[in-house]
Amino acid sequence: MLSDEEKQRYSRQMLIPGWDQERLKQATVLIVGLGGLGCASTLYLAAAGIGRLRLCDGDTVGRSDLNRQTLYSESSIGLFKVDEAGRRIARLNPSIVVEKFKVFVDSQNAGKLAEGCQVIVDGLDNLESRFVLNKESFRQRIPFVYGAVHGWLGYAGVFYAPQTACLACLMHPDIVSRDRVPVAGITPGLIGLIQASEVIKWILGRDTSLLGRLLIYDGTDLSFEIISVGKNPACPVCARA
Amino acid sequence: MANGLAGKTLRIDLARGDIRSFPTDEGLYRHWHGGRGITAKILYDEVPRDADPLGPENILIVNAGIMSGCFIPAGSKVEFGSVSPLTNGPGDSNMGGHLGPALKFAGYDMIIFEDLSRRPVFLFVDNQTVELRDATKYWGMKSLDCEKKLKEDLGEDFEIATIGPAGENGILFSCITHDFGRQAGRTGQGAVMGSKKLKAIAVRGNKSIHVRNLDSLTKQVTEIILRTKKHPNMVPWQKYGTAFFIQWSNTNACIPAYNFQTTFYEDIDRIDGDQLVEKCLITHKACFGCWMNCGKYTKAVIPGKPEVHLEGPEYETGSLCGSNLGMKDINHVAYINWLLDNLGMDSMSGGGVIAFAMECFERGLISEADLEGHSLKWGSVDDVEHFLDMVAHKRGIGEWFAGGSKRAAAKIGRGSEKFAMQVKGQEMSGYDGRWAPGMLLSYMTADIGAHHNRSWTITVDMAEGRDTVEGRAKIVVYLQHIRPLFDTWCICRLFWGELDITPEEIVESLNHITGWGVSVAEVLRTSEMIWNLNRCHYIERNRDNGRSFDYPPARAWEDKIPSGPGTGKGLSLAQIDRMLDEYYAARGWDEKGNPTRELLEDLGLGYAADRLAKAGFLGRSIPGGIPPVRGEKYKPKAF
Amino acid sequence: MIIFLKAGGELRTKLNPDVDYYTRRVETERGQTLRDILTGIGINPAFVAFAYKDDKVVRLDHVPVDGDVITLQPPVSGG
Amino acid sequence: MRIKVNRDKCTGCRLCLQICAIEHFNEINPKKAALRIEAKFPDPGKYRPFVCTLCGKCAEVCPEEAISRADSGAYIVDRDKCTNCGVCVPPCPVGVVFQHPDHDYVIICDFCMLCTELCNTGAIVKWEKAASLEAKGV
Repeated sequence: MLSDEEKQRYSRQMLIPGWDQERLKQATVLIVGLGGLGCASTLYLAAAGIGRLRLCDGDTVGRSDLNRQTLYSESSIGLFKVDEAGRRIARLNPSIVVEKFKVFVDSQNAGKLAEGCQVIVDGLDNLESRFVLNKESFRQRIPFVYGAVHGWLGYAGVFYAPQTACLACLMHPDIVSRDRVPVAGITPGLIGLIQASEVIKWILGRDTSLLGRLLIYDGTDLSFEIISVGKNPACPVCARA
Repeated sequence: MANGLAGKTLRIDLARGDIRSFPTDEGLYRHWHGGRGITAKILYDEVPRDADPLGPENILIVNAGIMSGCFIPAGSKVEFGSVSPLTNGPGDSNMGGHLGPALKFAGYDMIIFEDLSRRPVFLFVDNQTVELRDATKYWGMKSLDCEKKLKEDLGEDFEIATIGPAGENGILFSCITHDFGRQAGRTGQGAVMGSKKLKAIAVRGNKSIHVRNLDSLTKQVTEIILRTKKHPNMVPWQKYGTAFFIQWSNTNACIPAYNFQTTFYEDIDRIDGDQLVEKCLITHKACFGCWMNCGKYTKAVIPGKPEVHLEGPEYETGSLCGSNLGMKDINHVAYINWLLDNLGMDSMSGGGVIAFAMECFERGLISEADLEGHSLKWGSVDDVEHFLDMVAHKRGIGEWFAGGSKRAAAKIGRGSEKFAMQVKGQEMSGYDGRWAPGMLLSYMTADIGAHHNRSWTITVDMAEGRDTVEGRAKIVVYLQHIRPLFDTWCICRLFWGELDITPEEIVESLNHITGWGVSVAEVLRTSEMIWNLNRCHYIERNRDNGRSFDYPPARAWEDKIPSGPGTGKGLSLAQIDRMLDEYYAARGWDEKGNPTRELLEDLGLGYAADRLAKAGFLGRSIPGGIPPVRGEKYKPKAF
Repeated sequence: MIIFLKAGGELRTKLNPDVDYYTRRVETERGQTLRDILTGIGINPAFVAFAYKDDKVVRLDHVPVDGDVITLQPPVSGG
Repeated sequence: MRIKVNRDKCTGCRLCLQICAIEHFNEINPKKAALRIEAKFPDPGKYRPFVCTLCGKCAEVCPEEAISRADSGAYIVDRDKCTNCGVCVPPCPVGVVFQHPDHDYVIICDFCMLCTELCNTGAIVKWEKAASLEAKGV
């Protein structure tokens, strides 16, 4: 049951047809990585009233993060991201339960992290861990809301194998990627919010526009392109004969 | 998506009310061809082996296939698939009409219903608008009445599928009804729909279906239609529909009479095609895109009863609810057909169950006391009406028969199993197999129980000699591969045999639509994959060797045909065993009727072999290996 | 035959487009897979995360036909 | 030139609708056909096709003068002039002026006669007699 405060807090979004605040309240969402993407999605998912946010990041805030990681401020530098994020959310929306995990996701802990979540949100900064999460999403049949950025370029998609393709259908795990990528701060913000809206639609049981598809956003010419990602019959993760 | 697909797949969680649309998995279609193929694969993958068919873990799949709705002769079918409560194996049933095409015109290839709804709902699909709407006011309505009401409420141009009281009450041979007389009747799909509290599906769409090569498709199909207009079979077909075969079947001693006691019906002239056309016909009725209009929309007029409108009775219902019940007037047959349709029961299984009950009554195994003071005599339409009411509402012994004749026989006992005319729990179609060994073998081995459509071997028996069983197995296997393909593509099967349209032609259309460029050999392989996957699924669920499920009731070998042209004919258990041995060998299964690893791996079903092995029923590999080609090409003669 | 390659993000520079800012016109013989074509023009397939043709992802073993327009996308790993 | 309708012969197979849309829009979509079939079930249990009767009401009411009678006798819609305002839809006595969301013009039968060629029951047939009469200006 929603309290009167909650009814008030969410009154504007509850005007939307098909909106079910109760479902958001009951939902648990795992957000892995609290960088530019994670900050954006976390902030708005908390504001929207997702009952339980499971935050996972083993990193501390550095000055170079502040151009895009909007949950933190100068005073956060050197502190753990999950703690700072938790503090910020508590101020924004006290009714949200935050579970903190000061770890980097790997094949060992992924299973436990994802357990009992309705959605996995990708806020990572490297491909390897993304593929770990992708595998887990397939194993536990939890949708994986993928997002990634590079400079002005950003991708977002929702993978729910075997019903749709998975990340490994889209790109092979052994492609070359690099760390310390250039990032225009707004790109992860934008992609992160697109992820957040897909998460909310999924939890509401509405049509999730990016299911099995990929949004390619290019800030240089502000182009949004949505392509469909077919299942790869030879996918190392989700292929079904 | 220019390949005949609409592009979207709906998954609907009835418990949570979630409605999600996914891009249709083209790879899956390429592999399994949609329709029966996709349902078989999804059921195999997604339904736990211990799941109760009427429980939350079973799913109901509505699939419009790859060719349905495309400009192709009788591209009208829609396939329903779920684990069957009747056979407790993978079940599928399809129907013509206009629902399948409508689904694709609305933009969806498939709808998958998961879990159980708490309150009665119906699915409303109007292009992109997809809603689960409250169906409380429709719950309890009879099938045809409900469709009428929904059309009034939503609009004439909605295509609607409903279930009746039988489906709601979990009668295991319930059907799904559409277009006031098209039924997906077999394997109790209606019961599954009812268990999910899904009263109806209403679809409307105005989108286009895009195919790979419309010009060549149009050219080819137009040519086929114009050519076949002059085919000699077109005339009887358009005039009588399948009811045409009732006389033929009686003359050839394969029509079931008095619950399959004999194969000759003395009053055939009162229930045959001529009677139907003369006394009952209102209008001819065709499915989407079919120029053969075998559907007969009719009325049943019985003094003292309201005049009722229905579609049929076609051959199966005409025989199973006609001669098989000793009915003496076509109006009575039609009326029983209407009763079953409106209650939402399969008129084939229904006919079988009534006949079984009638014989039980004749033999004193059930009494008037059991029947609330009514009798249940051959040819009495009032008795049938009352009996069906008891069954549909599970009143008294009605509950026994609500599970079909197999379960009823288990309750009644006292030797009644012998004449419960079913295999795997599903009642037989309208052909007696005692002097048609191939047909009997088809019943025994069909994946969904005693159903004729998997391989309609009756004409083969006529042509190849009805007294011999040798060599029949290979042909049955071939037909079991080619006939179900039509269910896989979701087009009608009837024009193939009847109008001499070759499989090559149909595969050519398939390629025009999909651009796959497949050959007949390839599609036959796909069909064999489906067949074996279903076999594995069935064995895993029922946890016994395949052979133990493949025997007909004892009447098939203990009783000889007592009257008519087939007098004295019949099969011995030895002959039946021989056919089974031949059949398993022809399929590459072991003598226990279990698929072997060699075969499954040859078909790219290694994972099924592993699962079957884990269940402990993988066939022992055959000395000398599996036959390189399973089944033997055969061209059934048209009439 | 002629096909047109487009590229997003960093790949654009590697592709050195000639038709316009994104697009390069490539002359190849029939039957070559996308992978062959890329290696042919000196792009290491390992730097291509995925490619797509009329809004559908195509694999690197896809064999283009005359006039195809195929867009290459780089791996994007930042967050 | 006319299309004769033998209403009792229609079996509701919709082949006519399919070929019509294929011919004029190169798409499989009965909702883009220039004729319609009315199904009255369960009572009385009849199909009835409706095709253009060449009455010309659509042309009369068209504010853009986008509908004009061609030499063939058929009323042809000028797809550029037509604004899809829909004024011509209600006046049609048999309801065979159609609008479809994909198109910004109305759909009216141009008497290509393909439907009559496919129909296998004689529900809709070419009416030669009328054609000759019209030639005589009767």
